[in-house]
Amino acid sequence: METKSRPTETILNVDQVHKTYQDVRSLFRKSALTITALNRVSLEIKRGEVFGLVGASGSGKTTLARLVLKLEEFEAGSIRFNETEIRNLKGKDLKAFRRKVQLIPQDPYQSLNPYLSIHDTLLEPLSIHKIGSRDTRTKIISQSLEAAGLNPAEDFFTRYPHQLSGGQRQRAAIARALVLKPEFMIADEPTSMLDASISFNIFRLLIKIQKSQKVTFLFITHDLAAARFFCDRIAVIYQGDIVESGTTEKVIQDPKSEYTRALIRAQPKFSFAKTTRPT
Amino acid sequence: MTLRRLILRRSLEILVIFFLILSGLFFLFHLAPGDPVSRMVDPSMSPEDAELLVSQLGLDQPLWLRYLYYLKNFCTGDFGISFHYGRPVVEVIGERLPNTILLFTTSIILSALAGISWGKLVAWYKGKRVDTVVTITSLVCHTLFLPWIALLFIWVFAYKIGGFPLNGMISPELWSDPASGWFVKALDILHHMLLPLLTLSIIHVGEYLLIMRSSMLETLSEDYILTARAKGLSEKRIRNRHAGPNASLPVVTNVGLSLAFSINGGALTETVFTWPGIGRELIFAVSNNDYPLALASFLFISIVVLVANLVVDVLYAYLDPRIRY
Amino acid sequence: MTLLEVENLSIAYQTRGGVSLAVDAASFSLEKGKSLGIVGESGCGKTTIGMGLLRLLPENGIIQDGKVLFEGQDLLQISEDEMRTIRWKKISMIFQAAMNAWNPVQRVGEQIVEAIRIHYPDYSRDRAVKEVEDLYQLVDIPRNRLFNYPHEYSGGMKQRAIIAMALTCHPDLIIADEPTTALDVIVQDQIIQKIKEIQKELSIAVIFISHDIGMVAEVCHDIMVMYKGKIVEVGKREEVFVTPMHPYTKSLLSSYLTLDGVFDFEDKANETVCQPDTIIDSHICGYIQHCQEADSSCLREAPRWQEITPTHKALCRLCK
Amino acid sequence: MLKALARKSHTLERFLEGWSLFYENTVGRIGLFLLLFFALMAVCSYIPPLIDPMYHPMTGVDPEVFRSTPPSPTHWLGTDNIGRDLLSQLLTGARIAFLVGITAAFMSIVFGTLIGMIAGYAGKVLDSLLMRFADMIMVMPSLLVVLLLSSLFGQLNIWIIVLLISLFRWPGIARVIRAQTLSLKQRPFIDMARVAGASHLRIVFRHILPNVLPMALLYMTFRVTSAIIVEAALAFLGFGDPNTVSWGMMLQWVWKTGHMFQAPYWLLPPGICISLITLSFYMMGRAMEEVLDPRLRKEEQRI
Repeated sequence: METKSRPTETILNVDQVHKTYQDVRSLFRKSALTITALNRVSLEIKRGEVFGLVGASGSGKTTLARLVLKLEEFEAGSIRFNETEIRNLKGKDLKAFRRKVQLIPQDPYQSLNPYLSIHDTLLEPLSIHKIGSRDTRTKIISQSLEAAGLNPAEDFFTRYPHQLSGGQRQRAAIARALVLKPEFMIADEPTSMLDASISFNIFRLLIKIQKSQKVTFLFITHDLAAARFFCDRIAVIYQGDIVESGTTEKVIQDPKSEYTRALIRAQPKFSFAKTTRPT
Repeated sequence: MTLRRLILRRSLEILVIFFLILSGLFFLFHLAPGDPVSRMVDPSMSPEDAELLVSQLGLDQPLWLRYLYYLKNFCTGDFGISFHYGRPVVEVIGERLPNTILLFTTSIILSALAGISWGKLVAWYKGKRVDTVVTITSLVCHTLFLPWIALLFIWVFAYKIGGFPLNGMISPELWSDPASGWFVKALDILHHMLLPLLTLSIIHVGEYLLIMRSSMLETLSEDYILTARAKGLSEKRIRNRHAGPNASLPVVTNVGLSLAFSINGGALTETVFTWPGIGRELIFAVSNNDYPLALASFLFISIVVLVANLVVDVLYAYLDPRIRY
Repeated sequence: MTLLEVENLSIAYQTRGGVSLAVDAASFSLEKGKSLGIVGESGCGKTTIGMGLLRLLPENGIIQDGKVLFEGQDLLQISEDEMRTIRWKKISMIFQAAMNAWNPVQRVGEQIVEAIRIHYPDYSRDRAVKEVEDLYQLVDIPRNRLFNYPHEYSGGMKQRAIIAMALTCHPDLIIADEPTTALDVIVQDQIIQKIKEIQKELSIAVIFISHDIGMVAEVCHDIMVMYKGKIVEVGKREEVFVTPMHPYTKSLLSSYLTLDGVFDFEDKANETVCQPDTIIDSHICGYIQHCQEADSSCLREAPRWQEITPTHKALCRLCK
Repeated sequence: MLKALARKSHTLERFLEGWSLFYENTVGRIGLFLLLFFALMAVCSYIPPLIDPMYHPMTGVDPEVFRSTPPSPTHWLGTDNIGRDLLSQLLTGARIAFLVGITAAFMSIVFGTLIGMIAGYAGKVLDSLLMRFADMIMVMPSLLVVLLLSSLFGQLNIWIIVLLISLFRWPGIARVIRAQTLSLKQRPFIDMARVAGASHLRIVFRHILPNVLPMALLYMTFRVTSAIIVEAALAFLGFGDPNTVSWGMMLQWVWKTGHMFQAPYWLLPPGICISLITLSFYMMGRAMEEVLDPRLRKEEQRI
């Protein structure tokens, strides 16, 4: 078994990234309102780790994910993936980048095209990147589905998203991210739309994938408890600013910023249960 | 955005659109096969008069100069002389435009009000017999072929039953009689207007009622209706105070969107009932190759539609606080 | 004193595919001034119970059977007019935060005043406005925001205003249906604390419906767990949390992530969730496909209520 | 059998489900039967001229008839003032209505869908330009514009009329499709396709088009009605294609020749036909709308 090779190697470097939006509704006002989504944000993610980004809705955490995925442009700063600046990626280089970075979306009900079967959904990335022959493609698809916990994979080939339950859809979305064997995966609140017991199983699945495939994860969540469960290091983001970052235990045990402390205070306490139940 | 700012912005947009229509028409008239001079100058005119008109309209100039002349003439209200009437076009339009506005706006307002209030009621009785009957009736009304139903009305009400004038807007003998006061005259116009009004409204009521009905059904499944129910409000109050105002918004939008289509119907109605409006004038001018009149009528019809659109937009902003803030 | 007593309440929905049972013979009761939490996954019937109590089910919802005794009066037997006087004055609601519970074209204050004046027609408008202003103070919204439109409020403010509106007529019972879903964690906590505070100070009974068992435990004295339309476990919160009996409750608790790791989740969570659903006889336990403790007798016999303590019971053949 | 097959094919399954919902809808069923009736008329329009050349709708003249005659055994619906058979004119009218309605609607759907998708997907400048352009066309009364054009360019033939109608009736569809595209663009599966490396062309045609197609088809039925109405109105005003018979033209003849008070057998049928054929398409459209629009059948999802 390979131990962590070069644990300090940086896979993603976000440096002083700045992103603003124009408030569309006030476009015709004299002074158009500008909303700062990300205010000179910097962070570094090491190869092989799980990095958590914790923040409320509207804090800019999803915006950051979209920038890293190159779904949107940003004004200033730089994002380097494997030492390559992604800002000006085009054509072939962009395609190569797309192959390495994948997304696990938030809403399993909206992230699969209702008109494509599961097989076709998983086939699409392969045919875009011209990977494998017909037979090997089928094999890759089966492997991904099984890795995502959809067993037996062939049963799901002909199904359409609306024929699956929420948990199954999220697994299919994970399988799609897996077909390209990415180095880096961004999970954007992957369980916020799912019921508690199902979302717990999705977490376990992600941990399993992370361990077996040696993928680096950027895990985005509003839930500190989930971040604690899953992440090696976390950063807390509040209104476009990273207010705190460090190893998970350190941030939770010894929060430095007021916002983090408020977040921790807002968690359910169960003071009644603590005394009677052993930890 | 405040209401005033909204009006300003929309007016600006409308000016731009109108300018584009104005220019588009010019190039259409001057680039279409055939001689633009013969289009704008009455063939029966004396050569001297014709020459005067040609230089006045700049028809002997190159295209871009002609275009500037055209813009200038539009601004000064000079549209040339109607071939048929032998009078300045702007005079003819000035007489016709108020008649069109009277008939058109009355029918749109009446049918919108009727459509909204009936649609509201019908939606309340969804699935009941009333609903089915009214829905299908509105469907039929909405799809009736307008000129035909106009002919039918003339045949039935004016010819078979009688009591309604066959055509026109006024009875000349009544108006030439010095004894008849303004009230009698107004009644006379109303008498002439009833059938055209009925024709136009029947088509529109059906449309607006159907929109209101489905909009109402959608609104009734909104969460705030549940809130209103939970508050213990009576069904009538829910319908009139909460569902109704929200549901009528799409009707207002739709009135605006279909205005251009409605004016088609207006022109047809005017033609069949020989109502002396601008739409009939356009159709008449086109049939008789009276180009100056046709051009000007079209421009003024566009202005009517654009202004009506502005009014609808303002009304919408007034009804929906989310638009203005 | 018992405020609300629900007996054998069954509610079904008429769909194109036939009639589907959403709430299956639910029975529970609630003391005056106490709070009860209903927990379950989406679609388990918890919202349907809440709506059923006020007879506000959608058109295709049918109350098939049962009694809803509120202060001794069966709400299912009275006329619609009588029901309207109960709504809001006796039982009010705090709606899901994600819902557009406010009419978008009316001012918020106007809508609250309406609720007061419907039930107290002799109140003048000024008096009603005065009362709303006091309530706004209670829920920490500045007074000058009273006559704004809903779209000018933030999510948390809308929700606080809903709470204010729920209190207008001094009801005996408030049904709070997922009042914090779709709000930020910190705002969520504020709303929860507010509800808790109001519940305590005004001693209003609260039924708190949520998918989040942690949230429910924060607020409620008693907890009721629902699964597929059936109540599967009822008890005081300490009992349900510390000694969960039904396997479903256990799985809910074991998958609940907390900051300090009160619950050990490593071993118990099941991996069988992805089995395709097969139709099983309706009389046997609905959780059987996912249950790790089920034995062959569960496949044959219907589940029974087991009483652990006088206040704590579970619908499972196996728990003792 | 069909159901077993349907389980295999998603499209067929959706179609069957939609069909059963559609057929349960009274309005849709009436519309469908009316439409079948008109289709039958259009097919039958080829028969009369084969029986006797005097039944030809344009050139056939009954040598024994010198003025408009009421229905008789040789002319089931009567004749017009120069002795042409009204029934065969009516049947031919059905053919023309279908031809005009469906081709014009199809063309405006193609324009509208393409422009709407491009505007919605591209966004920014291209979007505002296209939509301003659409707004401009939308405020132009199509009938009057076509009238104006025909006075400038001389008599228009039926294909030019069809083209003009479709050129003026696409903006409504484009708006709807654009709105749908905008909301689809927000849906994560489009992002997912981009993350997978899909090109814009692929996203538009593989991911957006199938999702907007049902809506486009729905709007096609509504456009058929408006195309038929505009053509009929043009013909009624005397600007139709002089080489074909259409219902609007029949109405023009009865109106212009002053027979409307004397010949109800001539006045009524064309008007009824125009109204009913538009009604039938409209009814089908409404029923389809209910099938397609999940908001109108919300109760199903609520459990």
